[in-house]
This record gives sequence, C-alpha cells and structure tokens, in this order.
Amino acid sequence: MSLFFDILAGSLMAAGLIFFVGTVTGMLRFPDFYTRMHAGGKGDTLSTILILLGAAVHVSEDFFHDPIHQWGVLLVMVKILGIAAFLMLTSPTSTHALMRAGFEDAHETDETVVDKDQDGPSLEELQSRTWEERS
Amino acid sequence: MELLTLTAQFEWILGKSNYWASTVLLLIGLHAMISKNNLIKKLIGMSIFQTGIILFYVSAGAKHGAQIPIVHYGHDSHESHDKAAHAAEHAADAGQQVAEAAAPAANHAANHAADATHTLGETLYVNPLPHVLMLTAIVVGVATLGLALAMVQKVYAAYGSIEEDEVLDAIADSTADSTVDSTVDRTVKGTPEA
Amino acid sequence: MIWQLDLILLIFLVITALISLRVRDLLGASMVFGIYSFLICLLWAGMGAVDVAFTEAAVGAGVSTVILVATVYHTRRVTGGHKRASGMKVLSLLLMLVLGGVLLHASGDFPALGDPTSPANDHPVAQYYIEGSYQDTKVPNLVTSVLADYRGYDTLFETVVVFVAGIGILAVIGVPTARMRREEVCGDTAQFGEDSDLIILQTCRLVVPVLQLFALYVIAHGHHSPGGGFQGGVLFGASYILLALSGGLREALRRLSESMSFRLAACGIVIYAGFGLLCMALGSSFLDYAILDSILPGGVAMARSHSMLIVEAGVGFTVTTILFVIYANLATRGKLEGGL
Amino acid sequence: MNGFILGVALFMLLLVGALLYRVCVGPTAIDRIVAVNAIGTKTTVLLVLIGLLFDDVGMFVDFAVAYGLLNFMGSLAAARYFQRSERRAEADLRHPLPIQSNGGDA
Repeated sequence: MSLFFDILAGSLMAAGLIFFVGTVTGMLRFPDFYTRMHAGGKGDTLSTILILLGAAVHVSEDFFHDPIHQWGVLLVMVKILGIAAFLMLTSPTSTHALMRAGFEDAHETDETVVDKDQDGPSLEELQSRTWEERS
Repeated sequence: MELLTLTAQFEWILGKSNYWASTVLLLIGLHAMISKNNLIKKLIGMSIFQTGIILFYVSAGAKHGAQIPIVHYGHDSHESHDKAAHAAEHAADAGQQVAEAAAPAANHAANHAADATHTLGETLYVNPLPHVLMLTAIVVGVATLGLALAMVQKVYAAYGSIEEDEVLDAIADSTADSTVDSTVDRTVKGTPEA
Repeated sequence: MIWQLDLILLIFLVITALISLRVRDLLGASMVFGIYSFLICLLWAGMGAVDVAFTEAAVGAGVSTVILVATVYHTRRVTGGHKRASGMKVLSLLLMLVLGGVLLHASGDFPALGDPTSPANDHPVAQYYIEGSYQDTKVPNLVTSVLADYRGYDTLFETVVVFVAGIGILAVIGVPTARMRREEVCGDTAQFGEDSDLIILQTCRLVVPVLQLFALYVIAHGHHSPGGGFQGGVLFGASYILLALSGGLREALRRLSESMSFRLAACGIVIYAGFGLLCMALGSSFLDYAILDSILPGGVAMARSHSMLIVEAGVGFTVTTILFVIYANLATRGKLEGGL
Repeated sequence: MNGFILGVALFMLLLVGALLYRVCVGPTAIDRIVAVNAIGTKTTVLLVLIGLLFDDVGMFVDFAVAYGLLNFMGSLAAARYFQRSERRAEADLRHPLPIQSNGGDA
C-alpha cells in the first residue's frame, strides 16, 4: 500500500518536473515575448498542479494507514488541493493580463514565428489602434 | 584551518555561509543606497540592506535538526495531538510532574498515554525570539518603504525628476535664481489641478 | 534546516539582489525585487522560521511590489546614465571594501549556522520561551505567545510605528482639496470595474472573498499555526489592494473609505493599548494579562491566551487599514482618484 | 521518499536558477515579469515541498495558500501599469499638457 502511494506521488511529481523542464526550456529558448508567454503560461500551471497533486497524494498516505487517528491530514490534503485549484484560477489570469500588457506595450513578434499568409489585420495594426477602438 | 579534511572545510564554509551572505547583502544594499543615482533604486537597496539584517537574526536562531517553533504539533493531525495533550494533562492530574504534562511532540503519544512523558527539552525547537523581532520588522519595513515612496513621489512632483543629480541641479538652479518659492508654488498648485 | 536548499537559496539571493539593482528599467527592477522576496521567503521557511516566512510571503507578494509599481507609474520608468555619481561610487566601493573586510573578518568568531549551543540559542531567555511559554499561556505557537504576551510592549509600539507611517503618508502626499471632492465622487453609482478587464475582474471576484476569509482564519488560528495579527492584517489589506487593482480604486474605497481606514487603525491601537490599561486598572502591570483571569474564562493560562487573540485582532485592524491607505495614496499621488 | 522529495525540490530550485537567466537578460520588462510569474508559482510548490521535508506540512501549507492567492498581484499591477500608461499616452496626445507629461492621470 505504501509503495503504491510512493509510486503514485513520485510519478506525479516527476511528470510535473518534466513539464517544468519544458517550461524553462521554452522560456529560455523561444525567440519572442509571445512564444515565451505561451511556454510559461501553459507549462508552468500544469507542472505546478502536477507536483502539488503528488504532494497531496504523499500527504494522504498517512490517512490510509490509520484513518481513525490521522484524519487531520485530510485537511492538509484539501488545503494543498485548494492551492492547486487557486493556481489553476490565478495563473492563467496573470498570463492573460501579461499577454495583454505585452500587446499594449507594442512588443513585436519574431519573423520566424509569424504566419505570413493569415488574413485580418497584422499585430502592428492592432497595436496602433487606440483603447476605445479595440474595446 | 590547517589540515582540515575536505568535509570539515565544507562544514566550516557551510557554518559561515549565512554570515557571508548577510554581509554581502548588507554591502550591496549600502552601496546601492550611497552610489545609485535613482531614488527608487536607493529604496530597493534599503530593502536589501534590511533583509541582510533579518537574515543575520533569523539564521542566528536556526538549529540543525530542529522543529519549527510550534509545540505539540508533529506531522499528524490536530485531533490526535489534542488527545495527546489531554492524555498528558490527565497524567499531570494523576500526580506526575508538571514538566511531564507539557505536550509531547511524538505522535505515538496519542495512542499511548503512558508514553506521554517526553519533556519539551527533548524535542529541539528553533529559537522563536529572533522570529518575533524580525516578523514585526518586516511589516514596519513595508510601512516605511511606503512612506519613503511617498516622499519620492513628492520629490518628483516638485523637481520633475527622481535622479539624484538632476534633483540637486534643480535645487541649485532654483536657489541661484532665488525662485525657489515659485517652483514649489507652481507644483503645489498644479498637483490637485492635474 | 535543509542545508542544500539554504546554500542554493543564499547564492540565488545575492544574484537576484545584484540583478534588481542592475536593471535600468525601474518596472523590471521592481518585479525582480519580487523574486528576491520569493527567495527570501523560501529561505525563512527552510530555516524553520515559519511566521517570518508567512509575513514575508504576504508582504512580498501582495504589497511591496505593488506599491513600487505604483510609484514607478507616477514617476519615471527608465533611469538614465550616471552623470555625477562616479566619484561617489569609488568612495562607496572603498567604504564597502573596508566594511566588508571588517565584517567578514568578524564572521570567523561567530558560531556556526545551526549550532544549538550558540550563545543566541543557549541564552536563558530563549530557553525559557521554548520550555515555559506553553505552560504559561497554553499557546502552542511560541512565536505568537512571545510576540503578543512576553514582548507585548515591542509589538504595541511596532503597531504604533505602522500607524504613524500611515499618517506620515497622508502628511506627505495627501491632497486635502481633492479629498473633499472625493466624498462626492464616491457617492455616485459607479459600476464595479467599469474600466477593467472582464477576466481579471471575474477572477478577483472569486479570489477576494476567499482571501478575506483566509485572512480572518490566519488571525484567529495564529495560536495553533503560523499566523497572527501581522500576517492576517497584511493578507486582509492585500485583499483590498486586489479589489482596487481589479475593480478600480473607487470601488475599494467605497467598501473601505480612507477616513474609515484611519478610524479602524486607531481602533486597533486603542484595543491593544486599552487592553494593557485594563490590566493596570485591575491592579497589575501594563499588558500583564494574567490578572485578566478574573474577567476572562478558563484559568490564568487561558486568560493570557484569550488576551493574545484580542490583541492580535487589534494589530490586524491597524495593519490591514494602514497598508490599504498606503496603497491608495501611492497609487493616486494622494488624490484617491484616477491613478494606477 | 524524503530523499526523492529533496531531489525534486533541489531540481526545481536549479530550474528556477535557469529562469533567473531570463530575468537577468530581459530584454524588456515584460519578459522579466513572465519569469517572475513562473518563479512565483514555483515558490508555492517549493514551500509545500519544504513542509514535506520538515515532516510538518500542515504548518507550511497555510502560507503556501497565501502565495497561491496572492502571487498574481504583481503581474496584475504590471498589466494595469501598461494599460494605464497607454491610455495616459493617448489622452496626452489628444490633450497635450503644457509643462509636464506626467501631469495628467487619465
């Protein structure tokens, strides 16, 4: 039983670490702000949640050993899951806010990542619009 | 340090690392406060200086292998600890020494009241005194940072710059033209207007 | 103590401090200072100083970065080259070399990190707090009992310092005429977050109530877990700052106006000091809670425990409101409208 | 299991160190802010892991919750900074102020 929990917690944490490595690689290697944001926004949230789930599983192990005396660890587990839930809420929000901020700060895209054949206004045209026009 | 083994040398370095780090932080902060031209940079330097001091205090209270300074709360639940405390109190009522009634940190005590005879001294706790001093210092630090930032904003409103040399130039100019009053007047009037 | 973590964190800390001072863009520098605060919070946690780490977490993530950004917004974002400072820089470097040499030389005499028998840890006062305070006060969190009971004077006057800082900000950048006008402005029916981003607004609508409840929990549960008046107060203040960041400062001020803030802040200190005076009135020393045994339930130790709760609540009032006042004034250059 | 958790924590800390490179080189403020945001969320996780290492996670989880709730305030403030600056600049273009460009709060 203990081995099962250890393996589950360990694999969740390892998966989280793999995604975090991806996040860091993306943030270090990608050419422009928007692509770095893409790596940072998605990978960061997912890896955080995975590692927190691993921690929650690890904590809950005590409960299954001795449910009568150790039920208090469930509270800790719920708190850890609560952190995961709130990070799932707040981290994309800050990604959204930052993306919008970078857009308004008129960051340019790297030419290697732009699809030239797309329809619609280009990024520069959009950025040159005023606030009222945009919203 | 003659003829120390590699491990002993490493341990010596580890034992002093906190002092070195806090010294380096103090120096960085003080250097920034003296030599940086920008007032906000000076304030960041001030905060770094402050954390250097806090680091010195907190690390002075750290102990190897110690528990966090919260008594009778091991890695298990509230409930079993309450039980442990009750068991310990019953033991005290039964005529045992008061010192034994101090709640044990070992979680097994919840199940075995007879085991509830660990004194507090057996568990090593981190020294709480530096924590208390520094905890208040952090909150006071952010309040003083706010006050200092307010002064920065006031300086900017009065002289149009937060660079130290430009502010000094502006002061020198206004004194040379003896128009210091008019400068201040304009901005003070201008501020609520804008 | 986990020495591997501590060592890496100390190195990162120095690197981050250098980065935040090197960056020319002040907005970037403020945010880098946020990382500095994250790392130092981890360092406190690694050293077992949970209450300090909690305070640093709340202050660093919630307040200090935001007020730095607010000041950068109202001043100038980019800092220029150094025209005249080079002479001062050389002088300062020399001074740092001398001072650093002295301090590093002195560090040879200090006890090693984590030594349980070092003078600071071996001192009878520290020993007494660890061994005796639980029996004296029935408060498991030693930091809370030392903070609010044994060193009550210290905490009382730290709280007063926070209050005075709030008054100081009002004196430095408060604009009286605009304040009078604001009374009318706040009376009108501005919609919640009319100029804000929808996504941010909805997220904050979820987060702010949870944050406020959590802050109350932190104040109330500070006896049994890390927390207390300072931490809970900072969290509560941060919740109002979050409200102001998402839905506009006007909305936050409608919930907690500035005059009400100062009234509550004064209330907090009156609660704290009044409790001390109550002890005097009952015939004991100032802030000697043991005498309150006669009016509070549950024995001498529990009287001290309950008194601490009330005192922490007073601290919480002051810290909450003053931090919000600091933000509100810094974000608007004292005008309490417009601004960040 | 404790050794594994310590390894995870140290590895994460080293990756945070790699992110410090992005913080250091920039190139602009918002690139740094993205890295700050990532480091902030990882701080939350590291707090929980340190709690596990101390075998007392119930005590550490409280301020991890505080971090989870608060760590987007910095990016929120920065985003608001950019939004407000642009609107202020637009307002200044429409109604140029005679003396100082900082005078108008849109």
